[in-house]
Amino acid sequence: MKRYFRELSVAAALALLLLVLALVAPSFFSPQPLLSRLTAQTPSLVVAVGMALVIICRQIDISVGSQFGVCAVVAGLLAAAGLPLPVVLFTSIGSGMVMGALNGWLVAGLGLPSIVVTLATMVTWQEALRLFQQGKFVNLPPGTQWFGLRQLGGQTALICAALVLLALAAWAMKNLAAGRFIYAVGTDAEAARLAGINPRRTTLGAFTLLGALTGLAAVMNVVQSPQVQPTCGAGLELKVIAACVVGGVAVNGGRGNLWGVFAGLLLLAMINPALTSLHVEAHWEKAIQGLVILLAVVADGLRTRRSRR
Amino acid sequence: DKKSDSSSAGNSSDGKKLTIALLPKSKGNQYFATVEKGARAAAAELGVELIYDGPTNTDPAKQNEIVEGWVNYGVNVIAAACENREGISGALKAAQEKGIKIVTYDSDTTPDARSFFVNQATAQGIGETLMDTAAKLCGEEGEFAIITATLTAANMTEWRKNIEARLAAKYPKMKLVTTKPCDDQKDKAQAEATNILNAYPNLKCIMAICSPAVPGAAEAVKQAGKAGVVKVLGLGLPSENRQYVKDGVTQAVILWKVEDLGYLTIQAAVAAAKGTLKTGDKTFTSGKLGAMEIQDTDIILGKPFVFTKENIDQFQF
Amino acid sequence: MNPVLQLTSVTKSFGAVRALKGVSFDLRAGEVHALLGENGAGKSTLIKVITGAHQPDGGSIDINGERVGHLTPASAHKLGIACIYQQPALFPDLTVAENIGLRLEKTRSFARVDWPARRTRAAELLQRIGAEISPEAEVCSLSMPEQQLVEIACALGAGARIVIMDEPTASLTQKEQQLLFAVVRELSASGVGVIYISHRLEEIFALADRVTVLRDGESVGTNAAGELNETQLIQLMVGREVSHIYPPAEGAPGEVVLSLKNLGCTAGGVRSVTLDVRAGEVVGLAGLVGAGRTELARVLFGITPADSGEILLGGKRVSISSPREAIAHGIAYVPEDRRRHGVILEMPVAHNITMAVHHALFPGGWLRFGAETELAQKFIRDLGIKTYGPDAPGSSLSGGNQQKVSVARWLATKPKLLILDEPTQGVDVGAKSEIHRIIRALAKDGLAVLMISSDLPEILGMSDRIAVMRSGTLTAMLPGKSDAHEVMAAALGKEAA
Amino acid sequence: MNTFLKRLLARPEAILFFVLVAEIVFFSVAGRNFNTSDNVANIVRHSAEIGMLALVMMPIILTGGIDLSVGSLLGLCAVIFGVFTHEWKMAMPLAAALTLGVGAMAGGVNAALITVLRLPPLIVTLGTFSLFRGLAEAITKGTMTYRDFSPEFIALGRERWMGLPLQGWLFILIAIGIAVLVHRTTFGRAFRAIGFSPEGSRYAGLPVQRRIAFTYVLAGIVAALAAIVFTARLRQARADAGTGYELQAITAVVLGGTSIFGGVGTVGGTLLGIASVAVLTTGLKLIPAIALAGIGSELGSLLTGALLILALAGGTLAKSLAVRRSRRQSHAAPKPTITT
Ligand SMILES: Nc1ncnc2c1ncn2[C@@H]1O[C@H](COP(=O)(O)OP(=O)(O)OP(=O)(O)O)[C@@H](O)[C@H]1O
Ligand SMILES: Nc1ncnc2c1ncn2[C@@H]1O[C@H](COP(=O)(O)OP(=O)(O)OP(=O)(O)O)[C@@H](O)[C@H]1O
Ligand SMILES: [Mg+2]
Ligand SMILES: [Mg+2]
Repeated sequence: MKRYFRELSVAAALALLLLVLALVAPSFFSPQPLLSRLTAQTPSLVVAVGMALVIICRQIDISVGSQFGVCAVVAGLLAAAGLPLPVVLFTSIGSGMVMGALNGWLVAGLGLPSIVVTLATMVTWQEALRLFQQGKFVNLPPGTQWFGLRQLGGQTALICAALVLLALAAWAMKNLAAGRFIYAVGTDAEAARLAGINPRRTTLGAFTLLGALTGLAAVMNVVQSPQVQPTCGAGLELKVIAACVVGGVAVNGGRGNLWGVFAGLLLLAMINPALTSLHVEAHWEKAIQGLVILLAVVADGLRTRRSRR
Repeated sequence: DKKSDSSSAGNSSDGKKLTIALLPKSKGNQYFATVEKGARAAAAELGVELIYDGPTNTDPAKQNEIVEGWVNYGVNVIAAACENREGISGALKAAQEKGIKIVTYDSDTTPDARSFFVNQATAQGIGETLMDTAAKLCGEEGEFAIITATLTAANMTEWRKNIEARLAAKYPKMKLVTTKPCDDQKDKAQAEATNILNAYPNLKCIMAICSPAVPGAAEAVKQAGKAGVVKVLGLGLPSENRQYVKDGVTQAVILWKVEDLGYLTIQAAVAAAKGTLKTGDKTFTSGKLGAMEIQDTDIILGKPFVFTKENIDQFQF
Repeated sequence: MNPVLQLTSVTKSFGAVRALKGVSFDLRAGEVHALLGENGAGKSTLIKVITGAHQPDGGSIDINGERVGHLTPASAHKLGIACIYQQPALFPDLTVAENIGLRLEKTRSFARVDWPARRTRAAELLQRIGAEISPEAEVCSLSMPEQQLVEIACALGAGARIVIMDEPTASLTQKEQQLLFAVVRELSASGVGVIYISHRLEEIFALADRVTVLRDGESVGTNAAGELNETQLIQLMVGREVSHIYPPAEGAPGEVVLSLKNLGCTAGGVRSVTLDVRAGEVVGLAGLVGAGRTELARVLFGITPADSGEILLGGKRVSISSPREAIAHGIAYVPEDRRRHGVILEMPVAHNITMAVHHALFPGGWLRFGAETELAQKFIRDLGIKTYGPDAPGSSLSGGNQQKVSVARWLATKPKLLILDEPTQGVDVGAKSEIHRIIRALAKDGLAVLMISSDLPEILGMSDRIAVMRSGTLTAMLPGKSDAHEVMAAALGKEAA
Repeated sequence: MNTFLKRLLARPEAILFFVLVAEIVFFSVAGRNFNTSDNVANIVRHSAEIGMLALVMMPIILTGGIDLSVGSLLGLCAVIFGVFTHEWKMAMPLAAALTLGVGAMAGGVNAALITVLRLPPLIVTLGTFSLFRGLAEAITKGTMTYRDFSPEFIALGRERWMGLPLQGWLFILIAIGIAVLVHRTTFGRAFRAIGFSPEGSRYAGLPVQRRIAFTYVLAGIVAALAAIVFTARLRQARADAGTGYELQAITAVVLGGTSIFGGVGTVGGTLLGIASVAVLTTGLKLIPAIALAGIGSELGSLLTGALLILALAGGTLAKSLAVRRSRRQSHAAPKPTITT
């Protein structure tokens, strides 16, 4: 209970928000819009899972938005060229892995600070993509949306896939040696080295995995509509990092829980829809969003303040 | 209050190529990429050098910086699409004082800061066309919502004002329920449209006034199973909306011929620099487009064009 | 008998500092081989070479008769080397069980973690060394000595053929020390080679079979422990005679400087402490690990402020709620955890030394580099801090020298009351007697000293009076020249026999 | 002399200094009108606000913190300044002074959440990043723009004194102030100590929370000042002012060699970081081939990214080379002095 206070307080904030909606705007819970909303969050959730690993490893990756854009355009162009979906999927994941591994190599191999490295790769991929695509949408062939399934089937499939992935990752972080290595390296890389863990390989792995998940997420985004916008990753990094830190992942590594990240993401993602449902005017949205982020963590701050020794 | 129009004609007469700088509101955006295409065609035709640069995201301060950089670089004409009407006028006026011709296109600055405005449609024209089309689609009554790029975008603010003015004046039975920003993101527009559809069950129409928002809103309506029930219209490119228009999800896409806008802008810029286009002229003959009407200092490209199911296949941009 | 470990002419430099200048060393199965030397002699560096934490610049390493090329912590682990580092290399955010598990398990990356087995094993190991620590506790909530116990559990459980202990007892008290000794004897009886580093010579004589002495990165020879007496050993280490006699108290104590009345702090586990410390007096504070001595010091220094009772300074009642207030009242505190609290490793020695005297040294907040260097140099000279200069970062100093820097910082404040928490942990004999001499000299000048130490001889030798703590309260106040048994009995809560 | 040079070269800023010199030489040759006073004035005007933010971001990063809210705060202060001058009809100096007060208060909000509640700076300023921008939008309903400022005020954005734009002088003043603070006072010493080890600093009796709070309040005040300069330069105040500036400021700071983990960094390095980005992005646009290809902005961003990696990797590489060299020499080197 004490250990998971942050996660629980975020979950409580989310529950409170949903409760208010249930009372004031019950139509919020009608199935179709809810399903569409949740489906729209699946790519972010997948990226957030990877980002959580990287942050727990005491690193950060702010290039995921750009990576996401590149992967989405790659996937879109391949799909438009008529290649089958598995090829599209694996190429996108592969591109993500390559970009993630590059970050990982620069960080772990050369020992550069990750925020600087990924700041650099962020602008690199973003500008390269801008020069290459000039903002042009990629129109996809008809069978691509929802993997060629019906809308309901496609949405269910995406949500299930994302949740299964989340559960698997959460299980692995707790029960696989590799997951524990990430925690260990994030807590103290030197101690990890002395314990016989290879911090470089662990860090490289975390970045590569984040890249792969970003590639996967890009495809999950691409199949949701008949066209790809090249700037579709803009702002994604901020969103998933916010979800992680609000969800209780410690920015200086070693602590965090993927279910907390899930709660954090849902909380952040539900603010805007909630405000619309409560008929709050748009120019209040950002301010309220900021307030909710602060309030969600203030509870935690008050608690630690009281119990500080 | 404008200087003599022949001041920079010497540049072309001494044999040096004219340098025209074209400023988009933002780069890496298909609308302005299409403008650039038209502009490059005109530049090649006229044998002038074309510089194309702009902020990589819509940033009014960056536009000023780029203009000031061009003044120092020594361009002959600046053709600008102004993110920010007043914000950029200072920089443009300073450029004028250095003898640089200023032409604006797409969205204007204050009249004293430029010679001509290549007018594809006035803010008033756009606002009224949007509102009138929406009213027609809804049968002049019911709720509608707007999706814009950001709440602060200057031209969209102008359009919204005109939409609201038209609404107040002509359509008392219609009601604007909400205006949401989408940050020029299709996916965010889709999310916002989903929310709006959910929060306002009686909604008749969504009006998307930035181009990524049109397909975004259409996808939301489609997913909600309300195609045709809730009408979608907006300002956008035919290529991004073709399928939705054909499927009857989007009823109307409004735009002008974007490539021609770029073409005409460069034609006018060069003519203004050479002195063949002067204040007070009533028409302007521009290459392949032929004679264009000039109202005061506005060169009129033509009325906004409404793309529908019937005509959308004729346009490829 | 073939040595399990053989080092030949190993060299290692850090920048311009030559920490090892060709050291040869061997370890036999089943022996306890003590490694001795002054602070900065190169002991820790040598063992880090053995564990693969540092790459040697030259020389060779043979393990079990085989030459090993590139040694990493992981491969050393596989070769059966386990180590308790001088600075606990634990993961503060993880639980004790997991810390032990990570150190002991040799799993592949994608193997599954067996949590129940981990917990059972951790609990069993902790019990074997007699530590009362929950396997579920997070390491960051453990005190320094408790962390050391966890380290010992790791080394014990590794099933290694070579176990290295770098000052394992630096902050342990008699009780844990005895438990540790039992562990070491058990290990060597089962054929494990143990390398044991300590500055407490009595431990060497109690445990070691052979002794190797390092001086300035060179080995000055290996001897059987029985062949040497204490004086000879010190002579070998320091290269000269050092009288290891505690300086005598001079003059009678003056006024009461610090007076505690039923002081308590629930968060820190201190319950109703009543104590007087006079000017010119050294009061030793003894107790077992977890007795609450460090906590008492932290209360006095305003880190975990008191919530009951009174603190009187010079007769006046004060409340201390932050270290700044404590400093303003003339209290100085040399903390127990040198790495986290005592020195800032990344900062130069000079900055570390002047850190608590900004107000006095830099009037108006303006840095005066000349004055700062001068002050730093004075302490480097006076305390014999081995460093290439005031600009050297703290991390480049050996553990003992870091401790001296930590002491220097507080001497610079010219306090009225000096609280020392394990002041000579990890300090070599020469420096130790130097620190003792300084403490005495300060007391003579009217300073009141409260000295927490787990080194019983030190307590007995230095204290004018000995206060003994047990579970957060003062259980006995003994005169300076008490008997060790009396102190231990009070600490353990038994009536003196 | 030789060792002095070596020590100079070993500093992380050295590489940046050479990059800057190389940029200037290259653009003087290859760029059009690069070496003009107009261009210098442009560079100064265009980077003054981001530069100010970078300067105050530096002490924050030195303490191991970060402030993502400075760009949003710039927007909020610009809007509030507009409200003061236009809606409340205040005199310009009073409005400016009050705006600085608002900046200080906003910085104080960050400071309070970080130091009193001990929340991580990244989360707190992520929250206020939204909150401040959101307040600016709420005040203006997103659409309102304050314009028509008095000519005297606008002069602050345009005029030059002794060849340098006025905001350039302001920037220099702030730079000197921060440099003195960081390098010559006990404040700077405390920032570093806190950045290395907040716990250790507390045990040394440093007023850790007060010093941390100070950096955020200072950032708030300077962000407000930057807002006023920005308003004067653009002649208008709107809720979107300063969007994205936080990232550019952080870029300049880390490029200048300040460690994102705290403790390490110099103001000189930060200034070099600001200058090398400003010169690079401006200079590229003055190269005719690049201007005509229409890729000036993209290339500017790309090369800034490359520069980031280069400056850091270069520093690391140089250090490891230096270590290797000194290791080779150490066999001949004299013993370190040992005091007993
Ligand atoms: N990482 C490092 N960088 C630079 N110098 C170092 C480093 N580690 C150790 N040294 C230097 O190497 C020498 C040997 O240090 P080492 O830690 O091995 O001493 P030690 O014998 O363990 O001393 P102590 O008894 O104080 O622990 C010292 O002069 C020390 O300053
Ligand atoms: N940083 C800490 N966080 C949480 N609990 C602690 C911390 N430090 C000590 N404790 C707990 O407080 C109690 C008192 O420990 P303390 O360190 O004061 O003992 P001590 O008498 O100083 O013994 P020693 O000096 O030998 O450690 C112990 O039970 C310990 O577990
Ligand atoms: Mg050592
Ligand atoms: Mg203690």
